[in-house]
Amino acid sequence: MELALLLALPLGGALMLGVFGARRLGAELNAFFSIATFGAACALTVRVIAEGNFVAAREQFFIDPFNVFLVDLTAFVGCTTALFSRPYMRVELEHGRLTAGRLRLYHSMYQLFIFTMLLALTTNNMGLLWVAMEAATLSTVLLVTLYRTPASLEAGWKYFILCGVGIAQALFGTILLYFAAERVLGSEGVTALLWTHLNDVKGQLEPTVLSLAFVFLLVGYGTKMGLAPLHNWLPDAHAEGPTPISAVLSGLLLNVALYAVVRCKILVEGSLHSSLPSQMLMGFGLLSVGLAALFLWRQRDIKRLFAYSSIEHMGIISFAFGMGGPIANFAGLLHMTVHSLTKSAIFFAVGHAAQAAGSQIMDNIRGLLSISPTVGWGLMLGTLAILGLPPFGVFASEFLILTTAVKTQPWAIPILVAALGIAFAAIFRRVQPMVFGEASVPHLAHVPALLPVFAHLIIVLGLGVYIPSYLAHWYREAAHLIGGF
Amino acid sequence: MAPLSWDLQLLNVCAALLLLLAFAMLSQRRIVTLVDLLALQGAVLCVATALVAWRTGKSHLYLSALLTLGLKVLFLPWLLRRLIRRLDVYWDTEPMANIGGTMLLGLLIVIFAFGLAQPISALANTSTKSTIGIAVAVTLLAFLTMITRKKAMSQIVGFLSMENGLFFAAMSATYGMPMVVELGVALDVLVAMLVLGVFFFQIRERFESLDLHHFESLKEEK
Amino acid sequence: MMGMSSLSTCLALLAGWIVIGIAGLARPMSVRFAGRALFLAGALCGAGLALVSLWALNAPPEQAVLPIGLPDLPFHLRLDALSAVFLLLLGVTSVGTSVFGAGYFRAGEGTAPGLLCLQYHVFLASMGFVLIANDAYAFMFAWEIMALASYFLVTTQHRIAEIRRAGFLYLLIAHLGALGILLCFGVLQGGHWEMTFDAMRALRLGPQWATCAFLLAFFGFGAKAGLVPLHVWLPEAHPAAPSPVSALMSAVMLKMALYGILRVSFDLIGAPLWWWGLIALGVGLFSALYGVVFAAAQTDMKRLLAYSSIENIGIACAGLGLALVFAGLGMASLAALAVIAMLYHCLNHALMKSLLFLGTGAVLHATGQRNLGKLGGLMRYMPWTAWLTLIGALAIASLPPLNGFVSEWLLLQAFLFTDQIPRTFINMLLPLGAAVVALSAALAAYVMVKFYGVIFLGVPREGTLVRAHDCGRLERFGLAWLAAGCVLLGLLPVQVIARLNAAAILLVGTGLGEHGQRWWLLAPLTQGRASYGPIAFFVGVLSIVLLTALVVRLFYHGRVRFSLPWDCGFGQLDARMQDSAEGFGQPVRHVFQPFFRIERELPSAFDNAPKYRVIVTDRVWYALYEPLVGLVRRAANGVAWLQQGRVTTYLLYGFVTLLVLLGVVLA
Amino acid sequence: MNVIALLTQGLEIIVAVAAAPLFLGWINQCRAWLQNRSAPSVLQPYRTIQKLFNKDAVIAANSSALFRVAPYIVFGAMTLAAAIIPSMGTRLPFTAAADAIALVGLLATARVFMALAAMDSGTAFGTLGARREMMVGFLAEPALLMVIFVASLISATTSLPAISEHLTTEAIGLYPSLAFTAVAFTMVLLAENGRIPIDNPATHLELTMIHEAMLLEYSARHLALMEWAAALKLFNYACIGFALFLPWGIAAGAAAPNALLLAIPVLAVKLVLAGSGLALIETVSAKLRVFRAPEFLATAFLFAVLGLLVHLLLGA
Repeated sequence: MELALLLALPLGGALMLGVFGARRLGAELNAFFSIATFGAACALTVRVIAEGNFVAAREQFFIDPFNVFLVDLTAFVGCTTALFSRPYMRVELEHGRLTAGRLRLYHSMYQLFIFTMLLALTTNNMGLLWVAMEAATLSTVLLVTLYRTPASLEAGWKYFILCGVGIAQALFGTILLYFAAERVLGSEGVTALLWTHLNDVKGQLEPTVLSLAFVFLLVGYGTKMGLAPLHNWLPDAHAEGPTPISAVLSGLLLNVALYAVVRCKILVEGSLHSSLPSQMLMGFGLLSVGLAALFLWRQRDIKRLFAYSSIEHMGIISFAFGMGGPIANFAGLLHMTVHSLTKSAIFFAVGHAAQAAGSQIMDNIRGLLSISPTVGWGLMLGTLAILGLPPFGVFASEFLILTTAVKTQPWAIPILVAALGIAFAAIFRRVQPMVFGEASVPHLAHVPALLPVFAHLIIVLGLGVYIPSYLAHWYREAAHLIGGF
Repeated sequence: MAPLSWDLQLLNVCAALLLLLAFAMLSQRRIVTLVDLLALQGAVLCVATALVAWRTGKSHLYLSALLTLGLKVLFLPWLLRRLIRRLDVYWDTEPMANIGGTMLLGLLIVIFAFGLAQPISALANTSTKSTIGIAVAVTLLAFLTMITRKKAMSQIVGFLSMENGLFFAAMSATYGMPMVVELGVALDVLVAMLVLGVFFFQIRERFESLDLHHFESLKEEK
Repeated sequence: MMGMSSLSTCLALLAGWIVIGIAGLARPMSVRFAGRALFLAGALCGAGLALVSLWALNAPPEQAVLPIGLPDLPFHLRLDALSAVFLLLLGVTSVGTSVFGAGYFRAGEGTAPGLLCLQYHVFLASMGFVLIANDAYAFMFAWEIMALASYFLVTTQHRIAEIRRAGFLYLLIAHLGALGILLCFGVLQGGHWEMTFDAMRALRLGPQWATCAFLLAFFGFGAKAGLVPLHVWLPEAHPAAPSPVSALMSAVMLKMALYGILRVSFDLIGAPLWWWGLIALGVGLFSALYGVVFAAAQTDMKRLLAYSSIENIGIACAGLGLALVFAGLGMASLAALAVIAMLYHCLNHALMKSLLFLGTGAVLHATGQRNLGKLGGLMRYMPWTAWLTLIGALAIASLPPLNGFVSEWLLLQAFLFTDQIPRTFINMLLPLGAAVVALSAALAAYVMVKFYGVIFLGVPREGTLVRAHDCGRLERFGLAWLAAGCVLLGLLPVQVIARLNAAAILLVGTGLGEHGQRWWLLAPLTQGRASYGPIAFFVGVLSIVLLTALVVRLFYHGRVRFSLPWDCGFGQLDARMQDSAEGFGQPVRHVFQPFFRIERELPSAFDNAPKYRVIVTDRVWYALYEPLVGLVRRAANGVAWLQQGRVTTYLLYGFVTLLVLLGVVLA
Repeated sequence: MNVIALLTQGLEIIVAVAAAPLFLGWINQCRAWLQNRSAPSVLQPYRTIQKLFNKDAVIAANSSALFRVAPYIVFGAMTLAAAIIPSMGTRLPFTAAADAIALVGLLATARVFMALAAMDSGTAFGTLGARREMMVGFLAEPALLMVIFVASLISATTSLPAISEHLTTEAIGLYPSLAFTAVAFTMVLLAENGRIPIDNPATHLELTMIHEAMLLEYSARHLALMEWAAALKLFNYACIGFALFLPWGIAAGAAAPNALLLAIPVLAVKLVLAGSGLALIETVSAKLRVFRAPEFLATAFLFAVLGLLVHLLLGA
């Protein structure tokens, strides 16, 4: 029931906004639907806490510890982003960067995007998962190109082509998965693509086929997740799209892609009885962290900067899942949570800053603290959080990851530490002068909607100090599920 | 060994045709012709699907054959031609340097693909298992096509032919995916094309041509 | 005490600091509320903390677990003798700085008073938590909060570009150091991820891993302590902060790093290898010499003090190294001597350095000048500051009977035993260490004469200085408090060491015995060997001085005339003829030429406006850091060509990745 | 502590304070003889001091209280130092409170106050003198400490009386390490007391002067105390030298009063010899440029450290 509501609300919202989105109340409707979705997610959560895992709709959908918190996260960030985009987009409209028509497109596509992600998270069917991922791409392409600037069109094109092709690889991977599965589960029943069933029989699945499948799936979903060297669409798309979209892309979409990869990894590792997938994940992770750190060093556009930071963090997380084991998996899951919260918060703050400065080039943004303390502190604290300083949760997860890696993967430590150090320097040397110093930016014309920023930061802070028992319980369960060598 | 039954022979012919078409696309310069080739590929795919459906008597394969016919033979080519006319890129050609080299590369890829498909078809219990390798090859060749193209339109064509290859792979390996997935995929392809249509016009507003060299401004400046 | 365990009391006081800080946000703009009242309240907490830790020094260790933290790893707390020593240091120093700060902070200086109050008290509290943390997460948590809070304090005047740069450099190096410490804990957890310190104590690592852990810790904590070559942030950051904060950073925060090294190498690793000590000793001695030599060349009074901090940390680290050597070779009692010398030096330095920094703060407020070249003759305009600062200056120059001398004395005594080390080569080597210690102590005296003489003595170098006013009542109390501390630590070493013994026992298993020492006579070893009675000493000097004065007054007339100093008949004597700071540093620059990177501008003989300029900079920066940055920059430019914006190239990446992975799988 | 100990202690102080100017006078006389000058009386220093005490004090107007307190502190420090150094007996109750390291610290204290006072006068000469004095100090002090370390390593103690006791009661063995350190000590002595080749007490040439430059602003009783303190310093150094290198003849251990009485002439002889030797060195050596002073002292430091190493190597 809750599940149906959860999926129906954003879908309905998409259709409805497709019709009324242009009206003045479009933004309010958007916010309303997002909040309602979040409400549904909460109801779902309550039920899960009460009753535990369940499957629904002829096993096509399921909720287990691994996706329940991601569902909540998605619904929550979707909700806060909608709240943020309400005034933000209005200002964009006033600045004449948008027309009412495009605003309608924006609102309905936004809801559709949320829907596809929730679908991807809750579906039990690997095929549907693929469909949802592709749909997520399609629903955001036109959002990336919302401003119709040459740069945004270019970014959109790259996004479309690279992710499209990548996803195509994932389809082939799915086909191979199905191929291997139907030999065990039989093709007549539609169970052959249901993850729960696959997970039960993963021991009997044909190893060679699955390893091939994993390659395709990893490359496919990895592209969407922004693993180096498949990440090239990511910074462009993040930088050129409207800020709320950058926030959800970076905060949610990457998580969903990662979720898909990990689901596949569980199956493949189960059938291979070898650590090959883990090693691939670790390799990609380290490569992403290292490359991202170096790219960070030379960024001048603030949204590109944080886009690369997202790549870096995806790298860290996949390294964690690659390491496997209760602690590292726990850390990875925690990191997924805190990263998406923090990164979206940062993008909110960045959005206001860039809007005030009328530029995304960092050299043109100076002394935010003196024009709007809230924006300034929001950006500063968010940055410190994402750089892994306490009391924020990113610190906790990085603490867990590093301390575990020292003993299990000592070879990786130098790369990891060097990358973290470079990333720290690269980001902080840019952010500090933007927040501090003499103001170069005119005062904000409107009241910034910073409730989302601080809401996120407070949650992240809370997770750094205290993790609620049931959340910890989910993490542990999921960590156990993911297993690893 | 016993001679293959005629329908299987026909199926293999279709597979061979697909591969041939893939190569044709790889070497084709004119965009309009590319679209024609795509339509042709769709048609062959449709026939192959129908054959398999007839052979195995799986009803949902007929459906997907119809889907292929409607989508990949009729609608998409029509849409693309219409776009071409509207965007008047009718006479556009790809400035492609040494086709020979590309073909050679394609050849190597085909070999790789067959090697890749070997373990799979060894396990397959479908009567069409021998064609898996070709499906993989078509997919990879389409990928290569996309890499070698400089025009947005022809890249899309490459993208679609990759979709064809995947479809063929699904069919020859497992007699197609479950229906719900098939539909989903078809829907996605459809939506993708629609989005693309919109997209092309947006591009058109900004740039005078659909040439990809406009799309090289977002990069790490030295 | 009153039914409450000292750990919980201590916890309550630290919480009190945080509450006070948050209270500051209530009226962020009011100097009188946030700047005065709250700081005084903070001082009270500090005093309480000092009392509690005094109590806890000789009490058995207490443990507690807080319900927050990670699900598998809630915050573990522990208050033992070692933490108590440093808590004492924190409490006593913070009283001085907080009271001073209550009078010091003015409106309209960078960060709003309320926010400053928050950062300041969070800084204090985080240092306290570092000391009582008993698991890796709690420790790192507090450690990084400490770095963060102090970063914000350093960048109080964030409109000034140099200060922003200093803050950035500081936070960066602090973070890198923290990564080192983190990895060290990662090594110490021994594979089963038991992150509580108790588990680490129980675990015995193999020599390789143990060494690895020690080196990581030494790097990490060394970065915070400002040991050469990781010191570059220190002379930038300490001057940038407001004086009470500089005082805290120099006096207390650096000690946290030493605490960390002690905790890890003696307590957590448990069985230190003797040659680790040589590393610590070498680095420490080099830092000591390096720091003091650079201090002699400085022209900014706060930079001078910052470099002097590097020196003192170096000396303390040398003591630590000596202790490691002795402990590693199983000479427990000597190790105890070295440890106590080191702890004593930490206490001393905390008091004297904060005293000096606060003194400079008072001068800064009175004159608005940090440049020694524009100061002078302040003794007559701000006598309180001058005389109280004099105590600090003499103490840090390690002159008897003040406290600086006691720790130096103990350290040298420890060095004198190195000939008992069974390894000939080492005991040939170590006495040179004594030589370096002596040399840097003598240089410290040089530096302090320069510091004090140029600021307070002679003739004002600027006309405006005559308007300088002495500091207010609260500031005076702050200075007097710390000065009193210096004197007491100097006169009552026996009592102090009796307290420190507990920590020594905790670290090396045994403390210093009482070999016929009386309450006034310090004899850490057999009395025949060495003894020192500061009180008698002080009384001796005092009585002779008074006697002489008395005699002179009795037998000779006291006629005194005042007149201008003799000008050799030149007639145009003016203030600029006194030694400038550069001039006074010249001999040291001359003797230790290779240490410096000097740019000089000499006037030609025909300049009608001759100008002499000398800029002394740190070689390490150019030798180590710039190449490093260059390396990163080159690498970053190297990867840039991966992204040329061509979508087909990106597709190619994907294609190649796919093929490679498939190849890997098939192979 | 018995009466004799107290007696010794008092005697030491009194003898030192009383005889210091005489020692200075003797050195000057020897120098004069060696340079074929007609020598001033041996008592000349007393006369100078007495004269100075009767003059009116003229004080630089811009100087602070520190300037006037310093002479007493310096004088006090030197007197106390005399109490620590065993010149005649080793039963010195006060030495328990201050060992050799404390002695070095005491001398350092005196130096620092002198320098501060000099800077307080606020003249070019004052600061110049202070700077040079501290320069000499920061090299001489560690050298002296090293010298003492060698002795204390040999006799396993840092208390001076114990050292010289140990050295006297030991069978007279040759300590090669002490030879090195003796050289070092002599150089330190010359430097610390402003003798040629580092400084020339006889001139006021601004290019070279160190000690005198610091005293330029002093007059009358302050100057008298400073001069007296300087004499005491020289005397103390000489006694340190005796205690470390020729301890024989002092009343070692709980000696009877007659040993103590015997010790006085022995000390006198030592002083006479030392004074003439000092004068000889000063006459034959030439004044160094100030910039050369660090090298000279670095050599001294080096010798001391060499001595240390030699001791550790040969265990002697």
